[in-house]
Amino acid sequence: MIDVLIVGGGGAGLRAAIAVAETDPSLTVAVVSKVYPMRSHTVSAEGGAAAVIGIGDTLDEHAYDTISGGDWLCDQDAVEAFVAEAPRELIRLEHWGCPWSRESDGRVAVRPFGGMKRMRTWYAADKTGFHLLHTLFQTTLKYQEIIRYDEWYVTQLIVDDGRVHGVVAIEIRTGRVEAIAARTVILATGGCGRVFPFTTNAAIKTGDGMSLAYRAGAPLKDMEFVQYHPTGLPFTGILITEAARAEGGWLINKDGYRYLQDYDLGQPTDTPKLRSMELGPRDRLSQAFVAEQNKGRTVETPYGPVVYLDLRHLGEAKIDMRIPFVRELCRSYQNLDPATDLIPVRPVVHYMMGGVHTDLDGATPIAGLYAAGETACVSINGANRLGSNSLPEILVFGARAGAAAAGFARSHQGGQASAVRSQGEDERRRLRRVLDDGRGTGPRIADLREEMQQTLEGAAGIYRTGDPLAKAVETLASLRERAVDARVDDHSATFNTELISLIELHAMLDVAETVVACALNRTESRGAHQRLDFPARDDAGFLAHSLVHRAPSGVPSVGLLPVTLTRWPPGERVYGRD
Amino acid sequence: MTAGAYRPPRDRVWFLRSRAYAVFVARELTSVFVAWTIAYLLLLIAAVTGGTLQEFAVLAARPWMIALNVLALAATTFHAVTFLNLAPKATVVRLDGWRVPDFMIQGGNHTAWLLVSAVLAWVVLR
Amino acid sequence: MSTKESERAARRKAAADGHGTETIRLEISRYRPEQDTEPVFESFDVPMSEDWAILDGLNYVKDQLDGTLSFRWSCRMGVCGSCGMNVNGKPRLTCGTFLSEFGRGPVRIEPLKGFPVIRDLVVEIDDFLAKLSHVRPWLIREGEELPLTAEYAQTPEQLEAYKQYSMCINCLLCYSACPVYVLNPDFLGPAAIALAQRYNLDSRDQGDRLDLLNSDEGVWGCTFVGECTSVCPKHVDPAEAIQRYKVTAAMRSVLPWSRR
Amino acid sequence: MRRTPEPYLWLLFSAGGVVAALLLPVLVLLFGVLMPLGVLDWPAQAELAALLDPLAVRLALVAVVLLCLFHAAHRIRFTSEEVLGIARLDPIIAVLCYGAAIAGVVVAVLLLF
Ligand SMILES: Cc1cc2nc3c(=O)[nH]c(=O)nc-3n(C[C@H](O)[C@H](O)[C@H](O)COP(=O)(O)OP(=O)(O)OC[C@H]3O[C@@H](n4cnc5c(N)ncnc54)[C@H](O)[C@@H]3O)c2cc1C
Ligand code: SF4
Ligand code: F3S
Ligand code: FES
Repeated sequence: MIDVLIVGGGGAGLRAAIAVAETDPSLTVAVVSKVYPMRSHTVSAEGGAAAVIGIGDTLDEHAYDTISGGDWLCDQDAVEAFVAEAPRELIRLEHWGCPWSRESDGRVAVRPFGGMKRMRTWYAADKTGFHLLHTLFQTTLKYQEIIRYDEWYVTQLIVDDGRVHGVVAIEIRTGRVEAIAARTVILATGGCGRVFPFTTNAAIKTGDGMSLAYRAGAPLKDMEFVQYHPTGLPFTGILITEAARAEGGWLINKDGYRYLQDYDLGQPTDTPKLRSMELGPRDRLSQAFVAEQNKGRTVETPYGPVVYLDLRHLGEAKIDMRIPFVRELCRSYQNLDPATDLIPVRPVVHYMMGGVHTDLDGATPIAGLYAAGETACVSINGANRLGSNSLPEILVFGARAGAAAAGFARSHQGGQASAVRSQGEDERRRLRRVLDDGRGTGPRIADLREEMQQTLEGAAGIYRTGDPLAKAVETLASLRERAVDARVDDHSATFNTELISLIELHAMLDVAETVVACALNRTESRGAHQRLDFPARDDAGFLAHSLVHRAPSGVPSVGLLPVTLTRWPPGERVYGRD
Repeated sequence: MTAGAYRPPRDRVWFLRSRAYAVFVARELTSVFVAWTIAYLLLLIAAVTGGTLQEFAVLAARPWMIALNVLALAATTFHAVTFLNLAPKATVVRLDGWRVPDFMIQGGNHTAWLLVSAVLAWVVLR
Repeated sequence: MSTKESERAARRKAAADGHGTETIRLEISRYRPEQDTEPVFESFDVPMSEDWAILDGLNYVKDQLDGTLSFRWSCRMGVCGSCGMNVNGKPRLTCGTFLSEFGRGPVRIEPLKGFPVIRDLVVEIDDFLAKLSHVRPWLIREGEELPLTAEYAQTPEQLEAYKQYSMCINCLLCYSACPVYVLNPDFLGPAAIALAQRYNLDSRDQGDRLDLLNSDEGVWGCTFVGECTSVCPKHVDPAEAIQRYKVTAAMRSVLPWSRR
Repeated sequence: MRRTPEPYLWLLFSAGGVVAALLLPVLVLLFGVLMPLGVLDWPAQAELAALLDPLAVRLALVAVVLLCLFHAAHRIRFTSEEVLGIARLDPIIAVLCYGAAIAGVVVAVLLLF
């Protein structure tokens, strides 16, 4: 019997595992991950992690930037807890060996970031997530008591009587399906960018945890809030980090004009100005791109319209010093050198503000089930996450969920052995059937996936309207039916990636349905959710989270949950004006 | 460990699979000629101390002997170049945090080689 | 228009123009333990596109031609380390190796050498993970910890001293390229030693990994073939890390009182 | 901690590599190629004998022989194991290789003293 079973070996999952091991070494803690932990998507994060350390900066300012950045949809108690604990988490990581970039006197260095009024983003050159994840992973190796299930894929939560009792998982290498009994489960499965066709997200970001919780009866929250990052490379969707702009990069349209000045984001200055122009929030920047496109001021390429990110004036030395990975990526994947060439960029799906609904300790409404990281929605990101808030978030709430789960495991005797056995058996039979029935006909997984992605991009992109959203509901429903008969060629038990793709497709369809349902229900525009048919923010009707349950019929049912306000009444989002 | 995992048999000619491997093996095999060169020099010393330099000179002038020594020259030179070039890998020099670039260390090594060679030749031939 | 669509459109247009119908042949090593006793090659023709990496070709095969092909990948931006394979005999990251590099092809794609093959292009890497744990890749401190209000000071120069070795993405191309490891899997190997050095050279680390590294399976197993460094996509230079530790280990053996 | 002789062997190997690199090419060139080919004349027996006379020179020569032979022995040991895939025979191969090197050193000492 495992005391704390963590699904996911990314930043949130590993931080939770260490928290459990440190809270109480007598507890057994396991990390189940569909890829080796150091392959998790946290590894791709580039720009940095925000936490107040600088003199002159205050927790309140970090909180205010976050709340206004989130268009007042953040739960302010959560934000306050977040900004207070973030510095300690980043220092802890420093103590574990994270190679943070430094000032010449040996202190940790900080850089500016979009939507932040102060320089408070810690960074490790432009491979922050990579260093953070490897530091965490290597640190977990110190704790013998952390059991790892590497390349195991969780297909189901075992829930009985309102309480979680474990998970069912496939060992990908052997095809073995196993029910793992656990007193508590923490979902730390990351985001779901892959429901869209053009994304910075890795192949593994298929929203599994959201789907697992949703199917088990836990609500998802704020699923309509999908972040487009303004600067992705066309074709691959590889991210060019916001740090490129923080270091002084400019966004220019086809006329070489710094177009952001036309969108109430301030006036161009030579050196970057905080909360202004290129350092505005991501939702506004991506929306400005669409406006430019409509004015015909973007550049057409085979991979869609682009604008340019201009780093040439930074010079080779600064680029190599501060953002070497940007240069490496541009050279390897775009065949250009940012020191001498313009980088073509376009908005790209990047981050999920929504996720599994939790409280401040990561607890979901199902007893013993917790969630943390991008898969969760504690509501610190509101309607638009600020760059560099996610990495500290996975640490702060990973640690909190770990500690809370450890507490729960200690005070609750486990379990329902019978439920574990019978639900495990059912799931094993279901998966066997998929393999054995072996349809050589039916629609291809890849085609269904692509149709789902196009549907989402079409209906739930940067701008949305009611009719296409309503149509998307139908398309997704039909996709779900067709997915039942999807063609499976691979009947092998050994490393069957086609079976995994199929399960992921089903998870993504769950997530896609909730995104569309929430977007349809929210008849206002706020942050990353912009309705052309309801262009104004409506605090009277929608200063509230969307809470979506799976109705008994299997369709999403959306309700509202008021936002928690503490000290910051809703106001206007002001950028570039002092 | 997975039962069904495939473990390829040992590749007997791995060193022919890439140019880099072949160069590596060639580099290592220069050591045979290093040993030979020492043996040859010991023979020379024996001749000098034993007063049989004439006979040694005759032996040394045999075509196969010259051929062998030309090979030895090529091999020891190859050894010298590769060994001196690889030296910076083991000896990273930092001055004030600034890492002395490899090419400088290599340049220094090769200069030393030339100097030593010149001095030796002068001593022997003067 | 979305990317995929426009990409298709571009391809269709090129095909209509008569010079875009080009394909390139991928010769892919297949191993299905339930049916094969040893790997066999299978050929697939995939569309030739300037922008496609090998990985895009493999995904095309999986999505459109044969759903049973198994391989690992995730980030497709050269940082997760999961897509290493042998491409035309050399270990490469397939997300960062472009089809255009291979002219008219064919391109031979095999699993990384030196590891047991689980299936198709998927190899077993548990051995590396065990080795990684073995070298104690975490910051070792003696005595009291600083409180969580202050960081250990580390100057940019001190950071520079180990930074390069911290860039390892655990892709294992270096193990695959190292003949010593392929012949003798007990050899600790390039990446694990580089990571040990990453901590040894960190000014905050007070530990000692001499007992692990100064052994026949540790640094002394390496005969400086140097291929680990040539194939490393992240310029970690494990060969250098190992040679440097040889000097350290030798000095500490001769002068046991010397510190690292 | 298990003790291993490798660090000492490696130090000898490295020093031998440097000595061999710096000294051997020019010596083979002179005594093995140019003089036998008649491009240069052989020095007189007495001259060479005089060169070998100082104790320091003789000691240095022994050192050179020792280092170069250990260098060669070390490399031959590993290369043969790698090329032939016989690492499990390492103890025997090591004894053979280093034994031969020691024999060479003994010969040098006998010749020079
Ligand atoms: C390109 C890029 C750059 C970014 N840059 C920044 C930045 O500079 N600053 C910042 O603050 N944020 C950044 N972000 C966001 C941030 O990186 C992520 O939100 C964060 O890393 C998510 O971490 P996580 O631990 O929640 O999930 P992940 O790291 O995605 O980990 C998910 C884990 O869950 C496992 N898993 C998933 N499903 C299953 C299943 N069914 N069974 C078993 N295991 C499963 C996976 O194997 C994986 O281990 C960036 C994101 C991207 C895409
Ligand atoms: S050292 Fe280089 S090649 Fe080896 S695993 Fe690390 S990144 Fe890959
Ligand atoms: S290839 Fe192997 S032998 Fe050493 S230098 Fe690299 S580890
Ligand atoms: S897919 Fe991540 S390194 Fe290639």
